[in-house]
Amino acid sequence: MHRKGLSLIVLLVVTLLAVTPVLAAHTAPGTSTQPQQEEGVVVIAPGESIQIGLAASLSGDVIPEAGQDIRNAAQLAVDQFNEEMGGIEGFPVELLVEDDQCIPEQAGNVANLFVTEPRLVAVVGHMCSGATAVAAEIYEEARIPMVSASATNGQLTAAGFTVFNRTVSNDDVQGLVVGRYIAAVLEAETLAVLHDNSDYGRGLAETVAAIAAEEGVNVLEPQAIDPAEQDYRAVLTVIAGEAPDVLYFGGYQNEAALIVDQMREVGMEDTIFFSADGVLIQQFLDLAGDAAEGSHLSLPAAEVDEEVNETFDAAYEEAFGLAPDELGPFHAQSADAAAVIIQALMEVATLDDAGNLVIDREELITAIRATEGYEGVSGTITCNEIGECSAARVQVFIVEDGEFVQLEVPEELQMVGDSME
Amino acid sequence: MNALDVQSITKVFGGLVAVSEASMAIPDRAIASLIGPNGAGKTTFFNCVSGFYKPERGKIIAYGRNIQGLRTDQIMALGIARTYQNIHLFSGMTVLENILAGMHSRRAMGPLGALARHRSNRDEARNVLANAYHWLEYVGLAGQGDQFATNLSYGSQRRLEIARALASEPRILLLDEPTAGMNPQEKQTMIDFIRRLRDELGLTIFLIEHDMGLVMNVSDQITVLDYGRVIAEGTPTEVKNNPRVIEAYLGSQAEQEPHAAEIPDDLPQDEQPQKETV
Amino acid sequence: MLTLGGAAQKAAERADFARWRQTSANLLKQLKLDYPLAELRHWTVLLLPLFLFLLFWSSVSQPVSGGIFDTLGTESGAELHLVDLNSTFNLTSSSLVNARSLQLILAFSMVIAGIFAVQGTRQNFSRYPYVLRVGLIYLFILIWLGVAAWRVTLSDEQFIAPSIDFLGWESQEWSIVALICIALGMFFYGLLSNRNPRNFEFSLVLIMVSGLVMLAPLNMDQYQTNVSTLVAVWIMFGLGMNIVVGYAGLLDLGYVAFLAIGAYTYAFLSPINTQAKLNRTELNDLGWAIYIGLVVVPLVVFGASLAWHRLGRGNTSNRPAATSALKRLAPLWKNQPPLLVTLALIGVAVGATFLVRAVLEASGQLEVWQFSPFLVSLFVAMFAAAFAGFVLGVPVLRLRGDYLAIVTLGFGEIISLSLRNLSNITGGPSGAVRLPQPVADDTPALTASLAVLYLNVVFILLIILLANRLRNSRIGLAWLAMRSDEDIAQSMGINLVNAKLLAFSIGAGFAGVAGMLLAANQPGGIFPESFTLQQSINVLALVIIGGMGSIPGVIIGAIVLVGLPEILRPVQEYRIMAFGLLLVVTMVVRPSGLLPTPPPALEAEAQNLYQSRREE
Amino acid sequence: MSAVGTLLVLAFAERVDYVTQTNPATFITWAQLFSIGLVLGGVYALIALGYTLVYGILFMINFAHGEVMMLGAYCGYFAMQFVIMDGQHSFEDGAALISTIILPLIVGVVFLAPRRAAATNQPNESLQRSTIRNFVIMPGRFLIGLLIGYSILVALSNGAPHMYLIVVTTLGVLFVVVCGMLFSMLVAFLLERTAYRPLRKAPRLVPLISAIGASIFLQQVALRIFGPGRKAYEQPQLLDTPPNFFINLGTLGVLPVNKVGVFIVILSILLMIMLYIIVQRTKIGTAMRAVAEDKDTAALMGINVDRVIVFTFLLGAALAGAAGVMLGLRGDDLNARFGFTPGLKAFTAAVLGGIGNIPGAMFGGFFLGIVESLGPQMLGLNNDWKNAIAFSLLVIVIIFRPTGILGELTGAKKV
Amino acid sequence: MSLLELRNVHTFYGKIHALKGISLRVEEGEVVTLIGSNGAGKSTTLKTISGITPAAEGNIILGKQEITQLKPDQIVGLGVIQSPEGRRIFGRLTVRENLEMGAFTRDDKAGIAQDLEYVFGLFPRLKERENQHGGTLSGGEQQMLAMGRALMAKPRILLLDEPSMGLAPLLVKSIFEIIKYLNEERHTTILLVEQNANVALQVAQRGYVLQSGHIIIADDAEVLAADPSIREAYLGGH
Repeated sequence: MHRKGLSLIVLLVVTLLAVTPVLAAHTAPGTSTQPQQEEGVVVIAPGESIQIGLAASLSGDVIPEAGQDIRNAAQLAVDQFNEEMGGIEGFPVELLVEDDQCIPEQAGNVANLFVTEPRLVAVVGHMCSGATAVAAEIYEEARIPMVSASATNGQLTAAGFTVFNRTVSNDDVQGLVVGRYIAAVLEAETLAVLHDNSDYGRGLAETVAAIAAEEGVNVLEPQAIDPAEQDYRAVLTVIAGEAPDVLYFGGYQNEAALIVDQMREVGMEDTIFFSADGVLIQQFLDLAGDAAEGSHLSLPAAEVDEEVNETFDAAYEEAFGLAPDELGPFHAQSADAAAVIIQALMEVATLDDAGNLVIDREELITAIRATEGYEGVSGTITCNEIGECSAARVQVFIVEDGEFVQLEVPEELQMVGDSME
Repeated sequence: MNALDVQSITKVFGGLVAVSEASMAIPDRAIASLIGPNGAGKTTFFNCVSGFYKPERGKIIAYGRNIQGLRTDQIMALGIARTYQNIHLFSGMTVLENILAGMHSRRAMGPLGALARHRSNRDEARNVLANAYHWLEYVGLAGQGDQFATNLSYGSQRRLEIARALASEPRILLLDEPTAGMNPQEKQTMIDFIRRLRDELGLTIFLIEHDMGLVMNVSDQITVLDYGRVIAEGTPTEVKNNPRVIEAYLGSQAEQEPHAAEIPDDLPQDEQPQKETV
Repeated sequence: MLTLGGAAQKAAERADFARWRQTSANLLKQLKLDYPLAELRHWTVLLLPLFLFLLFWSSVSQPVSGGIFDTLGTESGAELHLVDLNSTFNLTSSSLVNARSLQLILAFSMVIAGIFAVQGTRQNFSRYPYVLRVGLIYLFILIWLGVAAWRVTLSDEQFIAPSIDFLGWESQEWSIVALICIALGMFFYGLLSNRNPRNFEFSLVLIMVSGLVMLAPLNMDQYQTNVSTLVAVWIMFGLGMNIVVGYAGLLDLGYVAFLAIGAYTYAFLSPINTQAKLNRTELNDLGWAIYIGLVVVPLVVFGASLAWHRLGRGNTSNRPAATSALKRLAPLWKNQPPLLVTLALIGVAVGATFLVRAVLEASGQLEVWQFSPFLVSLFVAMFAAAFAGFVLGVPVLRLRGDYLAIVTLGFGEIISLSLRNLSNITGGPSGAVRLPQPVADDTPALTASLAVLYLNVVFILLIILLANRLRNSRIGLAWLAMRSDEDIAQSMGINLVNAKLLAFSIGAGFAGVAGMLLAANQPGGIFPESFTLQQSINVLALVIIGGMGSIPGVIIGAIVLVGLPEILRPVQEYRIMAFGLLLVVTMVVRPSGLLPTPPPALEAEAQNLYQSRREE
Repeated sequence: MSAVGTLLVLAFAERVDYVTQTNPATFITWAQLFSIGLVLGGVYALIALGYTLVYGILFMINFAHGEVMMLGAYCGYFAMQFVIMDGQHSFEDGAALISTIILPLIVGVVFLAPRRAAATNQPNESLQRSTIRNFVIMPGRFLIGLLIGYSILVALSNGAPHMYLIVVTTLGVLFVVVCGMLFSMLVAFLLERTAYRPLRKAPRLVPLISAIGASIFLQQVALRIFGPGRKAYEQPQLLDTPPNFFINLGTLGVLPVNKVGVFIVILSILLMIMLYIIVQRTKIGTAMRAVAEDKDTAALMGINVDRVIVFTFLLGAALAGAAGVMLGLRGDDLNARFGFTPGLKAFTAAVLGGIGNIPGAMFGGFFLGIVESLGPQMLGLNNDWKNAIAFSLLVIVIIFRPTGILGELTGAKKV
Repeated sequence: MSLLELRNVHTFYGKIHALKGISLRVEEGEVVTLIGSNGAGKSTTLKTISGITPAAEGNIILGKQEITQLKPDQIVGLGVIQSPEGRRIFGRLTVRENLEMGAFTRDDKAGIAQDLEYVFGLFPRLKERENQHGGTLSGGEQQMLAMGRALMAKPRILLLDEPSMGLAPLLVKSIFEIIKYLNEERHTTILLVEQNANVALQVAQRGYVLQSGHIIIADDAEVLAADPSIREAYLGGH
């Protein structure tokens, strides 16, 4: 009897509890102090900060150093802005950093995380093109503008996203000019093409190969290397057998440094190594040493203001204890991406009667697209109608005595007009 | 018709002849025993019959059908079940599940049936479960069906192994040392049980045993194996009095003992295959 | 670090738990507290998910705004009292755990507690009066239905819009249909469960927990939904792996290949996206070909032979009971009508398929639907992956243990490399981008992700049902026996070839479904980065962490493996490190997994069946 | 099955024939590719030995082995930096300084050795007395050794500067290699203690997951401690100069040979010989083999099984550490992911040769290295497919020889 | 004081209670035999003494030292040497290496060399096959090797597990001859587990009969050999 009674009592309690979720929700008055949020508008109460998201690979398998570089640079830009200008209308800007490991699913998580942040107005990133493609769909829906510093895939801007912009150049533009340069200026007869099978490297290399072939250069079939490995001697030996005049490589500095080193070992001293902005950083020179001499590197940018650059480098070194070039190539673009967002924010942010900062999401998206003539670290930034913000001009550098020396690119090769679409 | 007819099989491991030209026949519904000194090739012989080893030469015929060269699962499906000298139960499965696994070849349910659980499949599952309980009870393990098989006591594990073999509805049951590790009372129970199996279920039983008392008691027919060769075959009394058997199996007492250092050169080859380290 | 493992081991050795337990049990007995305490513990286990649900439902990780809370507040006319975790726990954004993760932890704990609750139910509760039993079960059913119906009436926007919109129905209509279905299902479930008082407590808890799980996502924000969906996909993936490794004991280190096959099948069958580099028109034709090859033709062939068989034309000899699955299918192949008839039938079926396509194209329907309706992709993905599993299974039949592992690893790597290198088919490193979600185009993001989550939950339930049936069937027992000892299993009449191939193809089929849902959940596209060796290792770890062969273990494993890194997000760059460390610690502390399930207790049922049969 | 195998071999031969006909690479290219594969194979073989040793004794795949190698390589890097710092930014000067300590030490120790062995061979002499005698004599002998070693160095530096450079560089590099080896051993020791030993009796897959966790953890720790940036070894002058040296093959052409490559192949073969001697000739090696065969019986012989297992781990780790340093010397850049791919490849190589089998691992390593470097060219495929070729080969080999190329075929079933 | 004493030893294999309170003792210089049917717990007793399957309860005392909790290698270090059932020689090691493994715990090279010669003297066939792999030996040679390996350890007490298993009668004779010799000439204490009770009781001074994990009879060997019930059960009934 005793047992049964107790069980029954417990059972009744259960029943009562089962009803509570509905009841509980309707009891006490709310205590929320947050301002009322309206559709499409971000309202920030005094004392709160404006949030900008940043997503990059910080710990993943894919080049976490480049991600940390991007993070550092954007952080620096935001800190500098807060320090110099005291924020936007007194509202400080805060950088919200998340790690997406360059894995698309993780990028989806991060994007959804950012979307649910009520004070987050824009995103710097993502870092890898695949992750960016996944995230862009989500931001597009949530009307959060993004400025990527490193997602170079041509499809991203071509897909017609309204929120996606980038301060890094489209592979297609760079590939076009470089392809012509190799044919016209270097007068290469045979071109070997190598890439790291990444979105960036493969796209770039294949564009260069296609353009150069159009210009009448004998282009060998593009070959891939595996960036997880570090011994490319075998494929280089095979390429050396064809004695190409130029070896074009689409990829990043680490692999490039290994390649130039190993080219000497397999007897390709006379072949010109040509690569792109992914390699154009100090770390390439540090890792490759003498072997880098004579390498050609392209950079899609207008004239770079050396002074701005040096100031930035110094500030970066002071803040993080290492030169920006030691980690990855996209720091300048990243700082600019953050700056472009802040610039646009300053235009659209207004104070309402209650002293709240109000930012209209659509206005911000338009404002970022409308960026024009911003003098950034990576050059003058002007966004076009599909979100390409980096200059559509390409510079070419050569490594001489351990330094990058700019070469002249004939104006007729630039032909920017037909590069888009 | 003979239940089992083994015609001069030979099994060689490397250079060692484990079973050599061994022949024997077991009549239907008989209890036959295979005896011989430790490592005389008895288990190898069993392994040949149950398909674990493919004998190099010879024929094995069960109920008129040549089973030589078939896989173990095919042989089992034809009605030859066995137990093992070192108990081999399925760990990680309950006692009842072990018995159910033994019924595998008597069930028809396929993967689609398992997924759809059509009526015929459900009926089969019920039948099988009821049958499994029957065998559980038959060997006296009722009440322990939901335990892990490996948690049973030694004797219970032996009985479970037999139940698993019985669940496959065999016509011939091979028992490899079924009374190992039992005391005389338990052995007696086992003898009775074996007789029951023959009488109630009509099985032909073929067993390997060390305990001469048990063997003499229970068998209709005894085969003696020594160094892979059949040295005697017949009724218990015949075998008991066979001088070759006495010499080989029981060891002759009268023989002159040679000094250790003078072991003759023509050492008989040992039949035991090398233990594989995998 | 050095003595961490050793210390844990020593502590476990020294702690004589059995003795402590004995002493404390005796003490409780003396105090006459043993029964009430046991009862309390029992009910705490059963009710814990409910408490967690309450906490979860009444908590919010962010300022109340927009989304569900908005409507919740305005509709009910009173402002909501929600537990703002940020202020309750005094969390700032810089602290280690932020409220969103805390809420996610709550949600996941609820699921885990639900598993424990379902497992913790006792049988034999006939001592409760009938009225109480019926009353309680229907009370729960009514509460959940009420809450769900209330959600439906709130707003069309906020409720899920189920996937297939080619019937032209609005989401509200679908919702109502779904609701009616759920109501009917629950009603009949209640009816059935009351028939057998022994299962009363189980039914009650099951209804409670399923209600909690189904309602919980409504309180989630977009991020939490997304994470939950990913966990759900990995549960499905893990359930497939659980069959291969957990049941059949075949160590597969290239399992992600099947996930990739499922995902890319969805991409192949998806509507044309002209902006993508790869030519989807061609791929859609490939999709049609796959559909015809994998679905239409086999159906016709089997259907024809079945009909032929039934008509009594074929060979009707008794088939032996004890043969392989393949052999039992063989009569179906053998009993084909004459070849020409078969071919003609195939021709008619294919023609009909094309006719349907033409009609759709002409009526403009294809523009929207484009052949790739979700369900067709689902079947094609499942069959394609299962077929791949079969093909992989054939050559590796002879292999055991680590050699099997390394060969499957090789296969996985080859598939993964092909995804990268065959850029004109798969899109290469640029991926197959902009895939359609199985929801109407204008569905709001949160609603869409909720819909996908519910879809995933439904598929998980389905797959759990199937996996559970397999586990307890003849083939499941064969797998377990094979895992225990291949040779002995074979000598017990189990055809190893069949058992292995079945394990490979069924497991792969589940993984194919998971991959397909992964792609469907990710409108941005799928990329080779998602299908690397790391994922294969993760899914293996998932199964081992949960406990080999344990379905609840898979759920916990997926939560640990996919959810944990997300929950650890607040520790930023150290999260993967913490994850690695936790993996080691988990294994050292609980080598048999977090939740190894005991095999089912069958004896009582067996005894009943046996006795009732004897009585007949 | 064998028919399929023959068919595959024929198809392969046909393809190779076709490719060489249509795209005739010179003999030198082939030779060069072969030598590249040889170097790669040497490194793979060293790492594979670690896998195989542990597998042979514990039947467990040590997934964290690649990370052990990576940490060894990092330690080698810092040792190299230390040498360079010592020599005021010059490896050669630093190496010279280090050599003045190491070489005399080595010579001194060598001088000690014979005496100690002799002491135990004199059964009449009591242990105590011999110890005292040794205690008195040892420092003297040691000093003499030191002096001889030092004078060798001085003589070399004055008389044969080139020889001096070679000796000094070799010693410097050896110092770096040994540092890497020692650190790897330390890591492996800790790993065995914390992640594996508690799981000795657990089901087979459990230590595998633990190893995977350890691998993730070590990788992330390296990422945190050493930072995400890559680090490149400073190469000694002697090994660095790119014109390498050339072998004139007469009419066939001139084969350029990479000095680092030669160094790697020689050192790896030396290490393998050392391993062979340890395993085959020493007491602990015999004990290792005994434990691998039968742990219980080995314990009955008085062998401390745990200690032997730790020793095995250390041995494997030492080889991995050496391999890591060699990769660094070859010009690879260090980062936290550095160990993963070579680890995976080496594991593949170990299985290819027959896991648990020491000659198998060596053979598998070289075989895989050579196949990787020759494969794409032979089959006329793009380099994109290099790893696919390697893995396909693995799959095919394992399917036709289910226990690897040199692995023993499992015989009769155990019942 | 006995050399080795077991007091109420219980051992479990998993959940199987294999030894249910074994008490026995072996005096210095004795040959004691354990007889019993398959699975009675004979081998388990030896494994428990050697520490391979540690006792769950009870004490094992060697001389004055308690060795119940020691690890196998420590027990071997104290001179308790077991030659396991089924020989268990190392098949991939040469005969010489096998013998060297027997002397693993010893450090005196000279002594080892001496004992090696002694074993080779005892078993000249092993000398002939010194560099062959253990796995290639015949059964009889393997048994010789197993015994030689045990002797190499200079046992204080030698535990022999079924030395006659799978051997021809002639070989069994010679093996027992050696056992006798070891005991009488070399004064080695031996604990002998044997199924062939007939022979075992001939060499032993005392015997224990094991049945299902219990010792049911303990007496002098002659008494046991004469006991009709024992004869019935274990001596083949003739």
